[in-house]
Amino acid sequence: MSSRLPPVLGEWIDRSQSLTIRFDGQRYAGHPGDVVSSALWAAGVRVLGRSFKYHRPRGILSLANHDVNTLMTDDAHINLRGDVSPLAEGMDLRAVNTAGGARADRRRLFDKLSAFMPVGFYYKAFHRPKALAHFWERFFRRMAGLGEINVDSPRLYTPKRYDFRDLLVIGAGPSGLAAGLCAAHSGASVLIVEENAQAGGSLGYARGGSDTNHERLEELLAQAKQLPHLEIRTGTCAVGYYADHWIALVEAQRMTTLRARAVIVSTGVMDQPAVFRNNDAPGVMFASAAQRLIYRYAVKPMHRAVVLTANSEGYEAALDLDRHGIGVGAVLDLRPEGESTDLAQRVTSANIRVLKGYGVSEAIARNDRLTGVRIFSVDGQARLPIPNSEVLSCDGLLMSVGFAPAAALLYQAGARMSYSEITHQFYPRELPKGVFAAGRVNGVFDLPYRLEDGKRAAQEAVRYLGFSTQPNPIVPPQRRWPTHPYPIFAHPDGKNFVDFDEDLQLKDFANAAQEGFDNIELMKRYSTVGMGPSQGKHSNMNAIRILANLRGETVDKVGTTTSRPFYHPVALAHLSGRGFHPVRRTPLHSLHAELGAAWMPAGNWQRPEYYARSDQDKNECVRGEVRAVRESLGLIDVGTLGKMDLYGPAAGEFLERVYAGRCANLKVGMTRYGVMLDESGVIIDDGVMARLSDQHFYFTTTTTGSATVYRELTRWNTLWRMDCGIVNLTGAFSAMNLAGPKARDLLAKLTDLDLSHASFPYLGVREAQVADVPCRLLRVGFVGELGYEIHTPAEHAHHLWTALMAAGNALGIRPFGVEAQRLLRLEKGHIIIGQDTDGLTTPLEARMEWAIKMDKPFFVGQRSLRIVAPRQRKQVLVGFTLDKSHSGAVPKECHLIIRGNDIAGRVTSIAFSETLGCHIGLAFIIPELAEEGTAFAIRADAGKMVSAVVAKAPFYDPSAQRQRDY
Amino acid sequence: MNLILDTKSGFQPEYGSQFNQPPDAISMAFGLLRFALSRDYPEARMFRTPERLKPTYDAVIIGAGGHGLASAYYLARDYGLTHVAVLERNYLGGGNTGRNTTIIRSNYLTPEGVAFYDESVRLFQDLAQDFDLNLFYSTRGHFTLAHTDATLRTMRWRAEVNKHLGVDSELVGPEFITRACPQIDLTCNGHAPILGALYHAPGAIARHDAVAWGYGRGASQRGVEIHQQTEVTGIDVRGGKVVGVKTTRGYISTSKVLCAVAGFTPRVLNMVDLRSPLYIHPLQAMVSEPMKPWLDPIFVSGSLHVYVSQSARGELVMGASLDPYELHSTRSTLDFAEGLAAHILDMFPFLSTANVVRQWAGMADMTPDFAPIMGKTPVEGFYLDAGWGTWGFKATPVAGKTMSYTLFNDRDHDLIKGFRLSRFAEYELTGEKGAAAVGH
Amino acid sequence: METRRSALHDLLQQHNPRWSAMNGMLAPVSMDDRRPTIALADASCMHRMGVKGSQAEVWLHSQGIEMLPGINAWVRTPEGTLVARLGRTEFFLEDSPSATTTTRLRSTLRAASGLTPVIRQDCAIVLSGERTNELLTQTCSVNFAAYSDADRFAILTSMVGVSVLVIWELHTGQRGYRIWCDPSFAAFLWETLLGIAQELGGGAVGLGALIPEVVR
Amino acid sequence: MKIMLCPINGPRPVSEFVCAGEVREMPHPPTCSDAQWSDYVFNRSGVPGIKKEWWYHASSGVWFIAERDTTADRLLRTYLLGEESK
Repeated sequence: MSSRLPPVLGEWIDRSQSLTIRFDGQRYAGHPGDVVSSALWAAGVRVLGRSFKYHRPRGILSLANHDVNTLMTDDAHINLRGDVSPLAEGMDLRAVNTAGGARADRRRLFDKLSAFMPVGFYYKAFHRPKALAHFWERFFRRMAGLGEINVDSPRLYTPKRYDFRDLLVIGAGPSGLAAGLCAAHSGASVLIVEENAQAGGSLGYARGGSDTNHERLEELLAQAKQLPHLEIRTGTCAVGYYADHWIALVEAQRMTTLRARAVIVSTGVMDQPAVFRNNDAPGVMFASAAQRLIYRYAVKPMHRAVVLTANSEGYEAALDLDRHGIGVGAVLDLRPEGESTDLAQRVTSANIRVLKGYGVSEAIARNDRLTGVRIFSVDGQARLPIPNSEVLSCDGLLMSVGFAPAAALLYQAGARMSYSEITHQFYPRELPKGVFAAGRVNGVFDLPYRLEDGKRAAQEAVRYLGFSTQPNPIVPPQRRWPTHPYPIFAHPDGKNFVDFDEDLQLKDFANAAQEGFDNIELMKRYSTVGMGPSQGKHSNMNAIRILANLRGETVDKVGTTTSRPFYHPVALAHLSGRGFHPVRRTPLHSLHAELGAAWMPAGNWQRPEYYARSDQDKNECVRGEVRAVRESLGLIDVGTLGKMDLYGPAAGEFLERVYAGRCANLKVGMTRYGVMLDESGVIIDDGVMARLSDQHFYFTTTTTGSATVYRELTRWNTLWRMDCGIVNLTGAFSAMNLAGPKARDLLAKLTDLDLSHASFPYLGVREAQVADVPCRLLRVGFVGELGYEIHTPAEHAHHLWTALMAAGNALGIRPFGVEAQRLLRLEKGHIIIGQDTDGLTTPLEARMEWAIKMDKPFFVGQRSLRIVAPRQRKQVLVGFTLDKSHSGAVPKECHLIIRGNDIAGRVTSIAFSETLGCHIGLAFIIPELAEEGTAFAIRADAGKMVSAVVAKAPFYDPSAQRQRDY
Repeated sequence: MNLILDTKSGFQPEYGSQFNQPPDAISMAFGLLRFALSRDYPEARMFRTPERLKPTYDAVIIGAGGHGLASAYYLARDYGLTHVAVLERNYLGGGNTGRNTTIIRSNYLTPEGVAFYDESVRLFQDLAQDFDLNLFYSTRGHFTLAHTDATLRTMRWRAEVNKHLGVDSELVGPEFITRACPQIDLTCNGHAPILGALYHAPGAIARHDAVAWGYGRGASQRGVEIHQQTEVTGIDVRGGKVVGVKTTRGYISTSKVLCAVAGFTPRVLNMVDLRSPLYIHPLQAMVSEPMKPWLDPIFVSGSLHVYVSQSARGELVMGASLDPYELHSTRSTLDFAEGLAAHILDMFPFLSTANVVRQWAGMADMTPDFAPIMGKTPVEGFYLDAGWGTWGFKATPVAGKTMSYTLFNDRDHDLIKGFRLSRFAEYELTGEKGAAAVGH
Repeated sequence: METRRSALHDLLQQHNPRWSAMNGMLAPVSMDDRRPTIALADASCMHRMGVKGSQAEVWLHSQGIEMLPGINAWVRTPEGTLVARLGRTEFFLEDSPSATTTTRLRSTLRAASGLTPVIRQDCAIVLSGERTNELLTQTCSVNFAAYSDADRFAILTSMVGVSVLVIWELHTGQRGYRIWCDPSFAAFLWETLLGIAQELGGGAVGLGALIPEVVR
Repeated sequence: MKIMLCPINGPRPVSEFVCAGEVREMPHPPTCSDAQWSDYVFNRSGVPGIKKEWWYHASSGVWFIAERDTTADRLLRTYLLGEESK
């Protein structure tokens, strides 16, 4: 039977269309504009979920995402909130964490066992005997969790964006709207965000049986339309406040990160539950929830109601029910003196019985539905239960006993909140610069005052923003405190819930305190109060009151727990947005692809590891590339190397300071290898420096080092103020290494430069046109053959590579990748920073004394080297070979060198050299074993011991003839 | 309103019988039964809250976090030193002990590190029994993912050192990873394909708060005084010796002070004029809504700056690398959550609609070589337990063991010799840094 | 024979543009005639150069570049060359299709005390269309909407994680942005911007659609 | 996101910057003791307070000094090295 009301003024639903969904397998209908909970409630469903621990039946409590009674799951959503999720055609929802659905949940027997499960019970057991611990661990793991993941649901990319405003107003209730309107008049750009589907807040649903509030709302919205600077964004929740007015706004499809210059928080308040036995029975709900059901969704919350209240809001709710034909059995007013406003009169004249000084001792439910409430007179010393106390029959109980400010964002912004013993509410005592609070979150409750307070905040904000110079207005203090100081009634039979998420009962708090967890933070951690998905929205306030009560201290003294983002949970896809991952490409990228490059990552670059050939496996390809370099000609893209220009009179002197070797004496037209250290003397980078003119050096860094080296060098020069300028050409320049016996023959075809050894010797550098494009040629021998590293502006690279390959065809040129280069350089005994060195390697351990000049006046790292130089090395880098006849397990990089039972070093590089016919490598080894010819043992995979011999590097062409005097 | 619970009894320090129960099988059943049977809640106070400070103690421990309480516990249990005060400026276990992501492992890179953390993992095994408190210690297996061959090399290095020292640790391939976690996207959305991983079977998680409570209760039972809301304002040093401690609740004379305050260490070192390489950066984390268990192992990826595990409550506990600059506060940033979310989805794309409920931060006390600073200091009677950066929780038991030994004997415990403060001046750094891109 | 090649050349192929040689580079002068809500074009073909150092300003004056912009601002010389000042002492010059200033200056520029030549190989992207700001708010944290069309700022910032130089001016009555980035990031930047633009009804266009001058 | 103020490029989100740590005075290498040098290399003044730090605006390559309260993460002022007085 449907509880849908006849059309209600301002309802959000569209009756012209109907939608069908499934919940726990049953089909239900609703309308566009419904949320899942409203549609189900309209269809008479009362059990929308089961509680986390005891699996108790749960219905609508707040209908505002202040609890998770209505947590559901489908194939797309892990934990969908029925109270705020718009109804969509075809939804197929299940209540989370049940065995057999919300209604039939087989785990509901846990409720009977609750006596065995007091606060923190899981700490008290299940860990012994040790043998059983794992069983229990697995059991609890099974029981844990709420919604289920669906591995097949796709990665969602969301159009996250930045936004900017002078003023952000959070919450489009009366005070927020008043504030936004007022501020927009000043010329400031204003955005009002509202988490609900429509603006208005309580103006829309708290009507006290009349239409005036609704009409007032229409007015405000009409005025807003007139203001060009003012935007109202509904369905948008401010979930987090971060430094410098940086606010995360979450909409259905995306997150917007907004930078405001000032913020007005008008987020209102959250209804707080009364704590009594069975206060979680389906049918017991906040007054505001019932009003939302009526005015937003035109749903009858119940057929016969009782109202438990301590404020005018409860009386208004009673009138709202009455107006829509819902019988109100009684208004129970916790206040002995009752209601002072004319609402009292209006309620009695509606023939509604009012019982002053009365409360509810327990709710009575049958078949998971509320059937009545047992009432009692709250004054006097009486302890519950009170014998034969009256039961009022009803299928719905409205709670309106007080509020807690929705102040999460204020806390996050750094506001100081205090508890007022008059209003019995936390209020912002001190606000940070540019942050303002208005309306009920600011402790202002009567509508006219809330509108005034909104204007007041707006005027302060625009003044702060410099749009006005008027002095801040004073708002007359109001005199109405709707919040009850202690709406908590102990019942010996318990089941009086404080935290509905976590199934925490009143006694759990006393017990936690008894165990010593009587500090709010400790209590939170031990009892987990406020740690559920709704993050304490409906439970923290009562928890604090209970603790204050237990400790006999004021609420203010007890204080609150820290409020952290997020106010409402945020989906990972909203946070990640599109997830940008910048990658770099050399200008030769497409050519490598065409040549069949097998890619490997190098920092944020992609480099060809080798060039795949259909008829060969990786090793064959690599060997082929190596052979090409050794026997004829190879070409490799080394454009990922860092490349820097350094100009100026002090250029040489500058390099002297940042490289460990000698630089200033480098002759024009020559190059030199250099190693760079940090201040502790550890190797951080290496490269080749070339002197193109007296005041012009060009030098390279490692691929991964380029950005950091450039940054650090510019910092040094900011400090030293030397007369030179550094330019980072890493991306602007391409570089390719042409290597092999026939390198000169090829180059000769493409350039007029005199390549003869006499005029362009080994380690020389020249600037010349190659294939009609300007190039810098460095004659270096990293791979141990006659070679030219050719550097050219990026936009010419494609042309140059193509020309070289074309001209090289006849000479058997072959492109080679990183893998071949690694072997080639290993044959030459050249180290790779980061592979043959680690985070603590000094040039002394790397045996690179030849590359450091301690007699220089200064270089970065020198002073530290002076300290460690006299010391015995812990380890040194040596070359080694395996026996030519070696077969079986081959050590890998980072396999350990073992002497006796001790670690005596590790392999840093190893490969099989076809040229030399054996495995060669580099290793760190203790000095005792570093002597050339010393045999040592490497522990390879599966513990196989392999013997190796320390050998002199370079292994190939030690005299460097092939690259030198060719 | 007189309908208020009578909880007076809750405030007398009385000790329940369960403390001297033998660890037998029925005790579990009893553990729960007693709640149902007894009319009054049968549990005693876990830790006493003494009214006032005594004028003198044999030793003062600054910081009632895991490390401080563990040290107090072992001082009392193993050395009978019970006339000890643990001073806490805020509340017990409220610092990084309650903020970390509870990962426990010993697959470090250096022999010093491995031996140290391995002892810690060993001690964790029996802790629940020692405490008679369920710590939800849960062995899940720990994967450190390698997305580049360089990382793969480092992983092999760690695996080899670990194996050499008898720690269960190995280099595994993608197929092994898929078997342990079929849900993972091995290509990481194409831009960081997983080449392999360092697999550490003993990798575990535990309920971090409970560890602190267990040590606290154990220490308190044995007579140690835990003073919360008691801030140390100065340390009285005369002739290079500690003679007393100034606090917001009065002066204490003592000859031994242990400093175990993580992110606050530099402030305390200042009180005794010691300089150190410690620098403080926030470490942030976030947690998802509870979901039905699906993620068994713990995953760490240095390249993606991610570590993630699923807690006993079903929440995904997620973290990333340190914040990029010094800050002595625990504020959260949105860019952290944004970046971490993107990387989590690279590994587990189907989590797109999974909700993050809360983010938080701790203050990590970092060192240049990613190893702690422990032991004696140039100030006689002042002992340091610091440099815990992002790896302090897993060391809680062994830090307590070794620091209690060090304090009692005034001699550095063998396990921590490599972590001495003087190693920096001596250029004898330990090499953990190589292994720790994301050091959890 | 063109020896210059845009870092976007291969990506542009798929839009089969009409290529036309400009300054030794094949430029995609036209694609189709539609005018999308957001139009992206590759303007890498222009000649450009850079110079920095304490003497850069003096040197430019000596080369006949009279009026120089302020910090992080730009001007256009009478012959149409864009001159942007990056920070205090670095200058970035880019010729319009017709101008030849940078070619001339490059040939005379010699490093000296306080004078550092900067070889520029930037990829240049032109961005225009009524939904351009939506694209920018999804990719860059700078609030470009807050600047007026008349502002002549040169903004160095980060866009989708890539360092860029951004300016804007009116193209055929509509605000158009010019974005320069390191050529090694060009493909990523272009693909990312184009992908988002396409979601918003935008797409790639020939350079001529935004800078008619190039087709004249 | 936190705003950092670049003296040249103005206010930008902190993600555009790299912090290179506290400004430290290098002792004179030839004359200082080993202890002084290792103290310079390794030790930091980790105590919270107002510190002078090196900051780098990555998109423009500008190095500058920021005076920042490391407890509240509050920026006091920023300037180019040597222009402190301006």
